[in-house]
Order: sequence, then C-alpha cells, then structure tokens
Amino acid sequence: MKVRILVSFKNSVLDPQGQTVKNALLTLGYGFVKDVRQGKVFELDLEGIDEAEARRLIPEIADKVLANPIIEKFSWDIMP
Amino acid sequence: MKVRILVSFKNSVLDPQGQTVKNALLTLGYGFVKDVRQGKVFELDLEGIDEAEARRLIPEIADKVLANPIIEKFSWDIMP
Amino acid sequence: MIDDRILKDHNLTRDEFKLIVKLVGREPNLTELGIFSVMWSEHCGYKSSRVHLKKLPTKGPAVIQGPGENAGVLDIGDGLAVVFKIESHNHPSFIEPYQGAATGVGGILRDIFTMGARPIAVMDSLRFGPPDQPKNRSIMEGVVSGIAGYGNSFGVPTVGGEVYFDAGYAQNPLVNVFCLGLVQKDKIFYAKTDGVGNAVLYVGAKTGRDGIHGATMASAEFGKETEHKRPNVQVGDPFKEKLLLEACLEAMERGLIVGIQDMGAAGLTCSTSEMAAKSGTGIEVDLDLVPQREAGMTPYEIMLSESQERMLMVARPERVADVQAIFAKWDLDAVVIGKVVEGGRLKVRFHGDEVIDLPVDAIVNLCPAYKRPSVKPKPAKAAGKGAPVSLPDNFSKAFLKLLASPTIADKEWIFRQYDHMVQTNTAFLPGADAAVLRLKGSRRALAASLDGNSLHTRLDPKTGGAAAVAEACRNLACVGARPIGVTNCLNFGNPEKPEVMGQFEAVIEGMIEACKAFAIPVTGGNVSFYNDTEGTSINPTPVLGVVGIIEDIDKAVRPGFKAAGDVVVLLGETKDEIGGSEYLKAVHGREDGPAPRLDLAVEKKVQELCLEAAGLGLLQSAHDLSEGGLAVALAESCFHGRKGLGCVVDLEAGLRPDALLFGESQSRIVVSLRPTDLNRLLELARERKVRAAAIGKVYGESIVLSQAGKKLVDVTVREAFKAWKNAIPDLFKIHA
Amino acid sequence: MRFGVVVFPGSNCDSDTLHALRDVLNQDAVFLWHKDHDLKGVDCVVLPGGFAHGDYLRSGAIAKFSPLMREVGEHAARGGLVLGICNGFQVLLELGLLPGAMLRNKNLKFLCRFVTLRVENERTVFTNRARKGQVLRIPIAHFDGNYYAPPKVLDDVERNSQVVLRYADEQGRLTEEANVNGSMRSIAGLVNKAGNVMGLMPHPERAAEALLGGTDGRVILESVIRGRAS
Ligand SMILES: Nc1ncnc2c1ncn2[C@@H]1O[C@H](COP(=O)(O)OP(=O)(O)O)[C@@H](O)[C@H]1O
Ligand SMILES: [Mg+2]
Repeated sequence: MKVRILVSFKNSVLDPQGQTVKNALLTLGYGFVKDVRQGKVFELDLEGIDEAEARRLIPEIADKVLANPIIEKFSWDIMP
Repeated sequence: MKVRILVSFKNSVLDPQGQTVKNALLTLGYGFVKDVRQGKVFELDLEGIDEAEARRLIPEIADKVLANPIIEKFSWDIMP
Repeated sequence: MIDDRILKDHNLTRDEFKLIVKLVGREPNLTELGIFSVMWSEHCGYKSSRVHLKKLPTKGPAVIQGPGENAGVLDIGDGLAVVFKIESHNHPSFIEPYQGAATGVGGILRDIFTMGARPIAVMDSLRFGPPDQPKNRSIMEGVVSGIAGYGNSFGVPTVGGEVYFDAGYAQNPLVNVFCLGLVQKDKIFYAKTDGVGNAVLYVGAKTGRDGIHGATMASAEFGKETEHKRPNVQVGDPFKEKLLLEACLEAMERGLIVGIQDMGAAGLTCSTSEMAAKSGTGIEVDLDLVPQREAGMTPYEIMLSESQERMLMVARPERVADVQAIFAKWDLDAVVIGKVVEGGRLKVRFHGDEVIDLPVDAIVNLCPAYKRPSVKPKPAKAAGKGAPVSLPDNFSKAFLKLLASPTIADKEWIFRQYDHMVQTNTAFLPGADAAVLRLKGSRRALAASLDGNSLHTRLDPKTGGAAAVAEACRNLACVGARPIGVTNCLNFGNPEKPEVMGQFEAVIEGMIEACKAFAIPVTGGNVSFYNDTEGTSINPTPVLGVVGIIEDIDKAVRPGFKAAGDVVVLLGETKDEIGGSEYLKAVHGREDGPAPRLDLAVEKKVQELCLEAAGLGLLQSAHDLSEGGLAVALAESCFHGRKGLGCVVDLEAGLRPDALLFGESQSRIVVSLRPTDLNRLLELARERKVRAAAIGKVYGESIVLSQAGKKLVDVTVREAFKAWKNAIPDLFKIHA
Repeated sequence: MRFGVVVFPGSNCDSDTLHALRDVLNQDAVFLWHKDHDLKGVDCVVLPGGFAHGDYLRSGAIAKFSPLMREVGEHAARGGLVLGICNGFQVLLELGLLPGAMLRNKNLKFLCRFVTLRVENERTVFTNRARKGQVLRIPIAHFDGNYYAPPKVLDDVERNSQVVLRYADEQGRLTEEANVNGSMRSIAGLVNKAGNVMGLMPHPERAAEALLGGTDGRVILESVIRGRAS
C-alpha cells in the first residue's frame, strides 16, 4: 500500500521559501503566480498492514513524527 | 486557480532524508513502513490565466524552476 | 565481442585494448572491460600526467607518506602527523552544482579519515564565470551551498579558500576542495590487505546506480553529447559520512582493522584491486553480499558504482564481530563480502558464477603512461603587442572599481555560509592571508593557504606554477607560519592538445623549482584534465595548497592595522608590471601580458624576513600583495583592522602610477609596526638584502595614496569598504 | 558541578562543548550516549550543537525520540538543569521542553558569524553572571534559527520573563539588521517557566577562549557553574 502525506506550514506561519520561489517566478515573467507555499511530501510504502489499520496509524505517524503541529499541518491519501 | 506540484528525487537517486525518516519510524515500532521517499510540494495560486494556459505553463515552471530535472521528477494537479 | 564502439564508450583506444588482452591472456568480458576503463581512465590512471608528476620533489625528513596513498602524511612532532590533500570535482559541479560540490567535499573527507586522521579543516578553491550573469550566479550559489551543506553537517570547519571569476570558467567551473586532518603518528592506516584469509568488509551506504562511469566522464571532454550521461549524478549524505567517520575512527583506535580504503571514483573496483595490489595479494568478493539500494543491478553496475559514503575494510576474521558491533552502535552495517586470497587476482562472483578474474597488478599498476606531444608555451612578451595602456583619469574611481571587482571583493557572502568555527580550533577567522588552527594543548599551530592565479599562468605557465607555490608560502609567512609541505590540484584542458600538454609540463617545472627553493615536499595532489567545453580549454589552473607551522601561536600575526601612528612598510620591490593584473582586466578590459616575473631567491628572502620579524614580535600586521596590488592590500589592511582606521602613503617617483598602485609584482608584503620598531626592521632588511621602505603610516579615516607628493587616491575607508563589502551580496539581491 | 554532554548521531559540537567545560573551565564533564538510559549522575545535561540525524525531516525532530530523552525529560521535571545549544535548542523545542519552533533563517542561508546579544533576564541560573542589558558577543552557526511561536505563546513567554537573550546591535538596540535570522521578537535564547531548562542558538562554547575571538560565552557557562538563580 502506498500512502502520500503532505506537510505544509500553517497559514499563520510565514513561508520564506515559498516567498522566494514566488519572487523568482515573478522575475522570470510568470506574473500570474500570486502566491506560493512550499511544503514537504512523504511517500510511504506500507506492508503487512490492512487499510483500516493504516487509516488509524498514518495520522499518528504524521502528527508524532512527520509534522510539527506548532507550525505545520498535514493531509494524507492512500494512493490508488 | 490553485495548483499543486510535487517534486521528488528520481527513483534511482539516493534519498538520504527519506531513508533517515524510514529508520526513525522503524525504531519507533512502525516496522510496516518499508520505504519512505521525501519530496517537496508547492501550492501555487494563479490569477488571470485560463486553464488551458495553466496546463501549458505549469510543467514549464516545474521543469525550469521548481524541479532539478537532473535528479528530480515532478507531477502536478489542478486543485478542485 | 568488443568492437570499436564499445571501446569508444569506454574511452579506451585500440592499442590499450590490445595491451589489456595481452595482460589478461584473453579477451576481457564487458564487466572486465568496464574495470579497465575506469582504472585506466585519466582520472584514476594518470596516464597523461604520470611521467611528469614523477619529477616532483616528494622527499623530506618530515614525510611519512608521499603521493600514492589516499593522502600525504607529514610528521609535525609531538607524536602527531598531518594528513592533507586536495581534490577536484569540476564536472559533477557543473552538471549539478549543489550535489557535485557536496560530494566533492565528501570524497576528500573520506580520503583523509581513511588514513586514520580526523579531518580538522577544509578549504575550497573555486572558479566561476562572471557573476553578473544569472547562470554563473546560480552555479556559484549551488556550489557554495553544496560545500556548506556537506561540511557543516559533517562537522568540519571550512576555514578558507579562494574564488576567481573569469569568462573562461562559465562553461567549466572549477571546484577544488582541500582537507587537512590530524592523526597520532602511531595510528596511521593504509590501504592494505595483509594476510591471506583476512575478511573483506563493506561498510557504509548501500550501492546504487550512482555515477556509473563518473571517472571516465571526468576524463572526457565536455560537449553536447555528454548530456546523456547526466543521470550519473550522486547525492551526498553528510550525516551518513559523519557516522562512518566516527565508526571508522573507533574501529581504528581499538586496532580492530588491518587496512582500509574508501570507495571513491571507480568504487568497489578501485578499492578491491588497489588494496590487493598494494599488499601483493589477491582478493575475492561475492557481489550478492554487497548491500544494494536498487533491484536488478548487474555486476558491471555494482563494480563501477560510485555511490558515496562507502568504505572497504580488511580485518582479521576473529575481529569481524567486534568491528560489526562498533558499526552497529553507529547505526551502520558492516558486511563481509569476501576475503583476501593468494595469487594476485581479483575474483568476483555473482549469482554463483565467476564474472571477473583479473590480475590486480594489470588493473592497478600497468596502465600505460603517455608522454603526450607538447609544444613549449611562449611566455607573453612585454610591450609591442597590444595598444599601450592609458592611465586612468581618476585613480580613486579606478581603485573603487577594482575593490568591487568580484575576484577582489569581500568573500564573506561565501564563507558566512560555511561553519568555519566548529571544532573550536579556528584561531583566525576567514579574512587572514592563511587559515590558522590551534592545536589543543600545544603552543604550536597549523596554517594553510590555497593559491593559484590562472591568468598569470596562461600568460607564463612556468612562472604561474612557481608563483602559486610562492604565493601560498607567502600567505603563510604573513601569519608567521613556516611551510612544511604542499599538495596541488592541476586543472587543465584536454591533454591530447599539444598546447595544453605544454602548459602542463611548464607548470610542473615551475612548481618543482619553487618547491625546491622552499625545500618543501609535494605529498600528493590531483590532476583534472579535459576541462574543455566544445573545444575551448580553460586557462591552465594550478591550485596549490601549502601547510605550515607556527611555533608559538602567541606570535602569529593577525591581519589588519592595529593602531593609528603605526608605520606602514613595504617589503619587496615594485616593478613596472601591469600585465595580467586584475587592474588591467577590471579597469581596461584587457587580459594581456606579460605576467609579473618571479625571482625565487628574492621571494625566499622576503618571506624569511617576514618570518623573522614576526618571530621577534615586530609586526602589528602583515598582508601579501596579490590581485589588485599595493592599493588593494592597503585597503584590506584597513578593512581587517581596528574599525575605521585609514592610512596615508607616499610612494617614490619613477614607475607608472598604475603599476605602482595596482601592479601585481611578486614577492611583496605590506606590514605595519610600531614606530619604535621601524629601525630594527629596516636593519634586518639590510642584513638580509631585502628591499624595505617605510611608505606611510596608519592614520585618519581615509586611504590616501600619493606618488612623490602628488595625490592619486583619496577615498574614505567607509566608501572603499562599501564598494568591497557589497559587491558580491548586491549581485545576489532578489530583484522583485 | 557535573556536566553531561549528550552525543546524538550527527552531533558535532559535542567535543567542543566538553572541551570548554572540562579543559577550559575545569569542570567535571562526561559524554552521555543517546541510546543509553543513564545520566551518570550529572547535574546539568547539555544538548550540544550539530546536525543530529542530519537535521533531516526537521532540525531536532528525530533526536527527540532518542532513548535518553526520557531521562532528560525526567531530569528536567525534577528541576535538574538542561542547556540546549543550537541544535540542542532545536531538540528542546521538538521535545516540548521549551515553547515554539524554528524556521529557516530569513535569508534562507546557513549563517556562521559572531553576533551581539542583549541579556534580557539576568536572574536565571544560566545568566546570573550577566547584567541586565549587557551585550554579549558570541558566534552563531545555523540554518534553522528563525524562532517562531504563536502570538499567545510569545506574550506568555514575555510575561514570565522567559526570554533570556535577544539579537541586538553592539549598543544593545533591537534592529531588523541585528536580528540576523528573522526570529520573532529577536529571540535568541529562552528558559522554561521553571527556569531550569534553557535553549539558545549562539554557541557559548565557541566563545570561551580569547584565542578564538572572545570569551563572552563564559558568562553563560560560568553562570551555570555557579549554579543558582540570583
Ligand atoms: N571559496 C572560499 N571559501 C572560503 N573562504 C574564502 C573563499 N574565498 C575566499 N575566502 C576567504 O576570504 C579571504 C580573502 O580571500 P582573497 O580575496 O582570495 O584573499 P587574498 O587575495 O588576500 O589572498 C581569505 O581569508 C579567504 O580564506
Ligand atoms: Mg591570495
């Protein structure tokens, strides 16, 4: 089973990396890009665990390990 | 229009971060995690451009700015 | 069947192939051919350079290990030795600046700690295209953050280096990394297998399809067709390397291993065959036991992979378990993949079959050495060629322009990204002529400097080679250190071009003369040929790394003016030389010659005088004159000194004023001292027959430079500082 | 005073810290291995600088799971002293022993340089040798030193005088330029509410000997040695 977890800064947290990318795009003439937020993506390969269990454990892993809840939020998906 | 672009190392390229996260998860008892690949996610807000144009320009931006085609691959989606 | 196309893909000639067949006694299979291809590449086999490198002086009373091991070793007394070397990572850094530079650092660190030494300092020598072009800036940004990313995480301070910018490097940047390590004399390790029956262990990262043919790529000219070799890029893992360092040093400290060799270029191939060849044994490995990152790898790929952060070790069978326990402690695997056998052959098994059976001697020692055709370079001659250079209308303006030229401007934008203080030995922060590292628990200190001026070298290769040694030593003299040994990285174009080969031979000749003059041995180095893009070669770029010793760190001379009223003295002679200067380039847009001359006897005397004066505590500051000449050296002495101090200098009549201020005549040092010490210094200079002239004093808040009373430059230190300080950061400001 | 310097895989200022404490300041100091469960009877646990676990994922994120961190947590809860330097500070934030989190430096580059810091609270056990408002010159070396906390937490921290050090200019003024990494409210060092756990981004162990460019780091280390809040 493949799972994808996205971790990104909460909206209240300034994202200087995203800002820098936005500025770079602007300079290159992509003025239609109004905002950029940069985050992390984790693709996990799971084995020997069923979907129900995965649905319980993935948010646990994300909350405990992959994201820092003070600054980050996460979302996840089981990949087809 | 919101677009999400995922950038990660090509499969053949070493991903030390992903490996380290995997090892950490292993130590924490999540032995069912067989592999982890870590990448970046960019969420772009676009304005004043239609979908057809976006579909043309997003891969261009990804290839030219967001991903390093020598070691990275990317995928993208227009978000609902 | 091996045909011409396969040979071409492996960068081997028909003749070389014939020799291989003869040495092996049969036609090699493709995997075996791959092995010869990397081991006989220019990068590993030194086939174009070997006959010339042999002439370098490598002996000396302090030499414990000269060229031939992973790095050179010099005895520094007190039971300690220094291990140091320089390596290039030019091509990988052009393809992927961050990872290319990062893995370059990783590689040289492994060279040092394989010898049992803990790396204590890194320095980098960089060459980029002009930074006003975005592409060059992005390469520079990537390279610098790659060096930072690797070294900072690993925990070695990057204590200094040098950067030059020139259009010739736009398509072929140079990234040379120097590393210095410290080891107890009785704890040095070598690449050896020792006794038959010993176990061969693989430690570190898993093997992937990384950089297959990196070594052959580094040995071929760059062109459009090299693009397809791009997937070869390796990603560095400094964290794993740090673990590897700690685990290896712990295993060595406890005497658990016999020999060790890092897997750098040519990976498993190079490490297995070299270790066996050095001990006159054979070696057997089973590739099924090699930890692999990817499925379905072929023997060819496993043997030639250049995955980073791996080592090969040999241990007595009864020690294997202890070794494995140490590596486990550091979360690393140590896997037995074979053993040392009799017979001098490399035998490799894969899925039960023997896929390689080659004589190690042939692989390692019998690579042909070529004396390639060369044409002797003609040093650029003086006047006659080119239009005469007119004097600038406004010397102050020219001065500011020079200070802001990227090659001369402040490099803090770079070294601020490097952790230059970790390990708490960095006594002089970057900015001094040489890096100074204290030795904990000792009054003595180490100093090191990297130098090389490729424009001078192009104009006069032999002098350029000698001057690189001389300047590096001069930089040491300025901090009060005596040179003890040299390493070098020779970056050149395609050696199959007779002009390039001629440059190469001349540079070596110059280096030999200079090393002899300073009585310092060359303990190792690296050659990087084929720095060509689409037929154009880079300027010949020797980079010399010199290591020295300061007997008493309290007597080390810190850069920068210390107090108003101090006298400024110029040691050495200024000649009518503006050829090859940064002034000519930045102000007049010309790169013609002749390069400044170098008299090694004079050079030696100037340095000896500086060292003696430093030892007597006469010097408040010292700075060598290089790019930008006297005016820039004076300005830098202001910038590095007590905040705001300026200087007033009046120079003799006679020379062209631009040569006087900005010329790059060799063998000069500007020092400052208390007025009461002036006579003593001048007396010493007379005794040693060195020219020394009190040219002015530390004074006021401006830099005022005159010739025979006529004011040429009058600029406030503030303004000069701004020009120098902001030039590089301004280029990187985001223009939103 | 007995110090224990924790060694994580990837720590690289562990030896420097031990050197400063043991060889320069003549204290009893030992290494503590992150996989052990033994604090070896130390009075003060020091989490040193470096790149624990490569700083992969986030600085300090994986180190917080090291076995020894249980004992460190208990030690802190008992009122034992804990000092986190640079990467150690990041680990303390991840552990939740101090509030907030670290973001990338505002210029998105690693920064190694001397900075000047203003002492905000001189009554902690980590600053008892300093004067309020005193300016200290100590180096930093980090990529993620841009301190962040939600406004409510910041107000809390300020109200409790938990801010110990702020980036300031040589005159002790808080300016945007002096705030080199972009930290909220220029915060460079913090203590917990109880005052026994401190984290700071600058490296006091790098400023313990004149030869290396300054001795202001001793103010912090010697305060701990004195061992009491005043
Ligand atoms: N690539 C680099 N990496 C680290 N430090 C550097 C680098 N380039 C220059 N420096 C440092 O900046 C200072 C000035 O360098 P440079 O302008 O080449 O000096 P000089 O001309 O006096 O030899 C030196 O201390 C040097 O070590
Ligand atoms: Mg120089």
